[in-house]
Amino acid sequence: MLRADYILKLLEKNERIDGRKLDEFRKIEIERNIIEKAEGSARVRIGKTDVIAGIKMEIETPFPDTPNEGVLKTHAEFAPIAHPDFLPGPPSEDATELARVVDRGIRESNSIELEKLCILEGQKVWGVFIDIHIINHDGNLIDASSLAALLALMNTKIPKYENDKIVRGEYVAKLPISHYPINVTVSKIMNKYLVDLNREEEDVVDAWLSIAVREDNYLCSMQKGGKGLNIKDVDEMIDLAIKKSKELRKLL
Amino acid sequence: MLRADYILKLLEKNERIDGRKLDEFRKIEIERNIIEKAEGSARVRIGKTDVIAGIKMEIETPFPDTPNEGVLKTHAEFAPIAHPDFLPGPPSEDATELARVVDRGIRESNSIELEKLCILEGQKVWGVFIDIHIINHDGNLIDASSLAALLALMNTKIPKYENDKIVRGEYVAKLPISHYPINVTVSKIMNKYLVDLNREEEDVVDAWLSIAVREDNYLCSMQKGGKGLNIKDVDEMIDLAIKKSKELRKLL
Amino acid sequence: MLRADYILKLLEKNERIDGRKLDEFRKIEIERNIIEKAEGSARVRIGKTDVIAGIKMEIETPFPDTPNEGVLKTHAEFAPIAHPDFLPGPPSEDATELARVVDRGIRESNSIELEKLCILEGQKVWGVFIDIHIINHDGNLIDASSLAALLALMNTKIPKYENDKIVRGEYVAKLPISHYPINVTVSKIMNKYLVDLNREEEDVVDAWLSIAVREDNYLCSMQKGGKGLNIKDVDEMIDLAIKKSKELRKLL
Amino acid sequence: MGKIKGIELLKNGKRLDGRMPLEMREIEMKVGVIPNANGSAMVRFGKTIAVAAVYGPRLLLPKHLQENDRAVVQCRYNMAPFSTDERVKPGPTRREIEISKVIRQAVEPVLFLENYPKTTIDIFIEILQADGSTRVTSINATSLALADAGVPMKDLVVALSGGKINGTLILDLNGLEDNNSEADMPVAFTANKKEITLLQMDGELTKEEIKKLLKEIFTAGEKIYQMQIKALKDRYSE
Amino acid sequence: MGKIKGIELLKNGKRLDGRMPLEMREIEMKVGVIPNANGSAMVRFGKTIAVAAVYGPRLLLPKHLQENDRAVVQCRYNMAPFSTDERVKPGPTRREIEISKVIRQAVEPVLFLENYPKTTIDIFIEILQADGSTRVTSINATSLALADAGVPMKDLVVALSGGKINGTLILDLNGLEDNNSEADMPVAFTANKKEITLLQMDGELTKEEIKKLLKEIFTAGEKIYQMQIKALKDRYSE
Amino acid sequence: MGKIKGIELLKNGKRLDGRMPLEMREIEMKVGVIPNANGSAMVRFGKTIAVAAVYGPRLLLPKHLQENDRAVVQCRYNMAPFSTDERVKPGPTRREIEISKVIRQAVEPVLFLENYPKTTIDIFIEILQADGSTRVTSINATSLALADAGVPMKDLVVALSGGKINGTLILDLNGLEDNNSEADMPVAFTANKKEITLLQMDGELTKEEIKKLLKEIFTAGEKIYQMQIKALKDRYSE
Repeated sequence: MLRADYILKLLEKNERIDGRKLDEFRKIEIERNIIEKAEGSARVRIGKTDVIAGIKMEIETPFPDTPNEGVLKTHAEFAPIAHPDFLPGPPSEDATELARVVDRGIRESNSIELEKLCILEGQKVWGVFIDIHIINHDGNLIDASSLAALLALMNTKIPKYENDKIVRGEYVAKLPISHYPINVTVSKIMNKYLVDLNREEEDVVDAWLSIAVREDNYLCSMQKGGKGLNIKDVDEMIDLAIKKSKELRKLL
Repeated sequence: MLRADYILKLLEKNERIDGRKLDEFRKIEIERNIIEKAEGSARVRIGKTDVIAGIKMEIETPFPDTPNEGVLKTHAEFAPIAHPDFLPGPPSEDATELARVVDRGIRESNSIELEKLCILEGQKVWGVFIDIHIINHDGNLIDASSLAALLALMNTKIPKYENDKIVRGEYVAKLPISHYPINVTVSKIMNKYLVDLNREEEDVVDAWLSIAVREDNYLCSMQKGGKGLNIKDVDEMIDLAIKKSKELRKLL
Repeated sequence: MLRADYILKLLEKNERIDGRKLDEFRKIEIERNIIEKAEGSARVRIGKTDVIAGIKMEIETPFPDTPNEGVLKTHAEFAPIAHPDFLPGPPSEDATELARVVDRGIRESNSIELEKLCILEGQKVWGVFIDIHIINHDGNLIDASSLAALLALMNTKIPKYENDKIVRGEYVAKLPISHYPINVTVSKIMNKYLVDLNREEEDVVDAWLSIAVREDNYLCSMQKGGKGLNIKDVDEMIDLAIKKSKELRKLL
Repeated sequence: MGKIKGIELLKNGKRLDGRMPLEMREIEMKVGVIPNANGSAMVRFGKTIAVAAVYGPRLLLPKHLQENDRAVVQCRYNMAPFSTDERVKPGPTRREIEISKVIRQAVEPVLFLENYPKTTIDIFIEILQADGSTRVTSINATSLALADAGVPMKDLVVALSGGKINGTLILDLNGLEDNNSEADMPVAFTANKKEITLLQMDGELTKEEIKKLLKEIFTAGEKIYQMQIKALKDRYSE
Repeated sequence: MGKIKGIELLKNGKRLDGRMPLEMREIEMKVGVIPNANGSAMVRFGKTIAVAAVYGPRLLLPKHLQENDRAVVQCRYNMAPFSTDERVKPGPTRREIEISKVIRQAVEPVLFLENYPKTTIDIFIEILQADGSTRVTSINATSLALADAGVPMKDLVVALSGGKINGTLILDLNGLEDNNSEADMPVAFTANKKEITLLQMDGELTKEEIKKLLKEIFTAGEKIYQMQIKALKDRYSE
Repeated sequence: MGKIKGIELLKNGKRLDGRMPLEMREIEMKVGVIPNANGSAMVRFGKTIAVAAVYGPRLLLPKHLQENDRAVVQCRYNMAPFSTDERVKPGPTRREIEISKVIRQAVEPVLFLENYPKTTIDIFIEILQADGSTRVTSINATSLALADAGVPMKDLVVALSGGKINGTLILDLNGLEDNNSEADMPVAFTANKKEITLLQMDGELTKEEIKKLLKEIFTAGEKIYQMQIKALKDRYSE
């Protein structure tokens, strides 16, 4: 039997190929501060999915319409080490989407207090660069990357800035974080709702909805993929995301 | 009979596939100010050829050797909506040539009074960006685009500039235009001279000469394409271009 | 017999296809100051290999950690005129390596007194751009290019700089050069050491070692290519490089 | 990009352009605007103007991109350089790459891709003017262009944005509202089956607000659907 | 780029470099300068130096670029980084792309492309030094390189620029004149048949001036043609 | 980039991080760190962390890149954006292109490429943190990843950098030493046959110093070799 058929067959009985429940995450392992050269960093493993987020603080020019605020930039690289299908070169469509979904979860929840990152109004502000580096891809990159990004931001320190230069390795403060969005991607296969698909399951997914949930249960960003969903699907998927976000938030 | 043969067969009798005379343009339709967000804009339809020119005014650094003059930049995009052969990606050789021919007609006729566009000598001047967007390509892109560009410039307004910022939607003056170059492309097929080829006719063209004619009958730019021309050809083609430019100028 | 086999056959008898000795360069021809528009230039022909180095002096921002020093940038273009395998486009891996090897020879020998090229500390310094342009490729590009670069630097003049502008064609001083690195590439074929391979010989090379030797016999940069070398190889190759560098230095 | 501090987007229950919260802007739809394309349409929501063209199904080259059992949909959403306040530099931004992907996914579910193996259906979208809600405007234009191209479709796709300003739920955000809203939620759905094919959200919404907004979008979407039907009829009765 | 205000390019009937209006600069031509190429030539007009190499006809790859009934001509005109006052950054500019196209069209009419289906004739041009009139210098070099490559040709192609300064018609503009002239008109033509294969113009000229200038270019072009012949003879009598 | 003026890298015979001149930093090696890869390894020298993955031998596409008589080795060395003090912008720099080439050449001699015609062996290296000697750290990781991939190898490849500070020869340069040393010499060699497969040098060294340094590198390299063996054994005894 084809692997895909096998997965679907099991799902009919509400079973998954690795024995998990439909709403169960794989084992999550977290390492913080793994990159000393970065101002913040974290590694998140969800099962065999392995993601590093690194934060670099750089001096930037603010956007003209927010001259007093730091800027946030998020980039994701599907490093070719991580999967036989990943190739060197500029970010693919999927890598671009990943970066933008991670970025929106952080940005729209007002997680970082950007207004505290101004150095000289209209001229110099701190730029917070989130870089997502995929080490091994076994599904659910969005949740793993979002979690890694938030954890990395939470341990990010602001370097000393003196005589128009960043003094690397000396820090003056922690990056001010005021909200903690957790991203949960709920997937629909055969009218069932699952979380944390592995790569094989992703191959048979019908649709998915990625939802960033804040600690106050406000939803801060959503991204749908795959085929159509009806209103009831959305309803149930949001419920499940909120529920799972509470579990994941305990890892922070 | 192949379409190309049919076109040539008709031409022997001085007839064209759409019933026009050799020196006759298709119906020209003009719309002005169609893009409110642009500082100037115009849409020109020549038969089924459909072109939009939009003008954006931006703050630029002047060229070192003309510190008191505004800068003109022209870009043409063969949007893939416009023809089955147009593909997304950087401008093709033909799109590059189109942009440069349109640019030279405007630039060499001294159409725009660039010396009136200085804000701060050597530091800040107005940049006039002409963007040619092809909506549907049915031949004679050069004449349609040049006309659209001139019409767009003629309705361009200079925005207010205050506290180092452009105030979009508020204007202080019209863009100063002092010359009105009309581009006419004359084509040679089977030793006959034609204007305004449609796309099917362009497939069988032997050579063409694109000529920008100013209101004082000075010629301001020429560009030849295709195979060779003899001196008599050039002579007659210029005559025809001057003649047709007078007709087209009435549309301004 | 295949050309490669023929080359190897001859080598067994310590003979080369063009009659040279193993440690003999082809005829070297030098032309200086061949590009009047460049601040310095030289053309080097080694046999049929033909290389031009041109130096342009431009105003640059210094690197933050050396605010008082000029900057050196080296670029090599395998112009498609020079060989049927060279294609238009961004520099290939080999062109990139060539540029970096030439650059390191000059840089690591402290050839240019960069600290004398400061105009305004931390803001404006002279940038020395070495551009290597290959005209015909018949082997040994590294030695030819390195020699051309050094000769071009030796005749480089610093332009007048007045009112924040470079006055081209007027010069205030010679570019200060204090060291004269000569690059010699020693190749190993069938356990023999050769210098100055032509293109056909390069096709059968086992390994090569490119060595920049300064006038005081200090070695300033090395780059190995091809397969493995043992310690004795390195030893002998360095000896040969030092010996040949003395010969080549007479051409300066 | 950033938000204007302290801007009041709602005054006396009305939006700055005079609309009521759930009121849409003036909508214009025209099918068959690009003679060369297999199908095309222009859709305007207020000042936002999108033109979509469909080419194909046509053979996909190079070969290694082909799928043996279905057509590939390729989609490019592009902003004309003059479409915004500040000139847009040519070349795809990351935002445009993402939007191209979600628009593609918004229309794929209504197509019978398995009928056209080895081919591509190319969707090209040009934003001629951008004043908010460009992606939903684009999806409406794409739905019409696909129908105009005669590509068999299970349903039309209707799209509309919802959002929140000053705590009030609104529909069809304009550019100013888009940049300064508390939340922005573009949605696309199949007109008859009501399958949601695009759903994105930025900002802060409770679950209840999302449900309410979806309901309003479905209701208002019916009007958009009727306009799509009319635009197609106008095309064929030309 | 820009023009120098109030510059006098003509004084007492002479140009700033001492030439009479219709006088050309010193011209040098040398065939076979690149041993690896199938054909090559260097042409110098004053300080402007162009080197052209021809590779082919050779099989064109990838296959989908091939034409079944003729050779494809590919042409790249490139400025060496050190060829001008300010360093030229590597990578083709829009100007270089356009010039590559018009040079290609200037020589295609003399080639028997139908004799070499599926192949490419590659023309690569490097401007080693630019002091005006680079495209016509390049065309002369290309004409010689093609002949040197043994590609059958109907005719040689001769090229020369004309222009106007202080109301006076001139030939062979140098860089200063190029930037500050009232008009600049590069022309290429087949030496015997006098077919114009390149014709461009920038500036302000009346129809009469254009005719007059063309006539002068044809006349002076005869000298260039003789130099091409001589350069080819020198090559074969080496 | 530049050197810090007057920095003393050696004080009382010790280096700034406390090491003796010929002492290496703490070294960590782990094989099989990327489940998806055919082979993988992480190697850390002090704060420098390299991860290498090997995919293949696998069919090389597009076809025209294939070699009929051997496998092609493709290598990409890449710095993670957060690996250095100043963020690394994505996209290969010229330095990275050159390093990719020399790493490839450092391991090719131990492979039986002729056994795998038409295939590619892809080596991807990510520098997660850079504190000097990144290319030799990468080569050690690559050697392990190739072995882990089960690609037949004639020998393992061991790599180590040498250099000179304050006139004293040292091993395993860290980032500060790398930037401010009098010379830097990365070396790779086959563990048993002692064939040097990578040799580069920057700075000022006499011939005698080079010979001495090579000798020290061979000696210290033996320890690295033993660590490679141990890391591979740990992998298979997991």
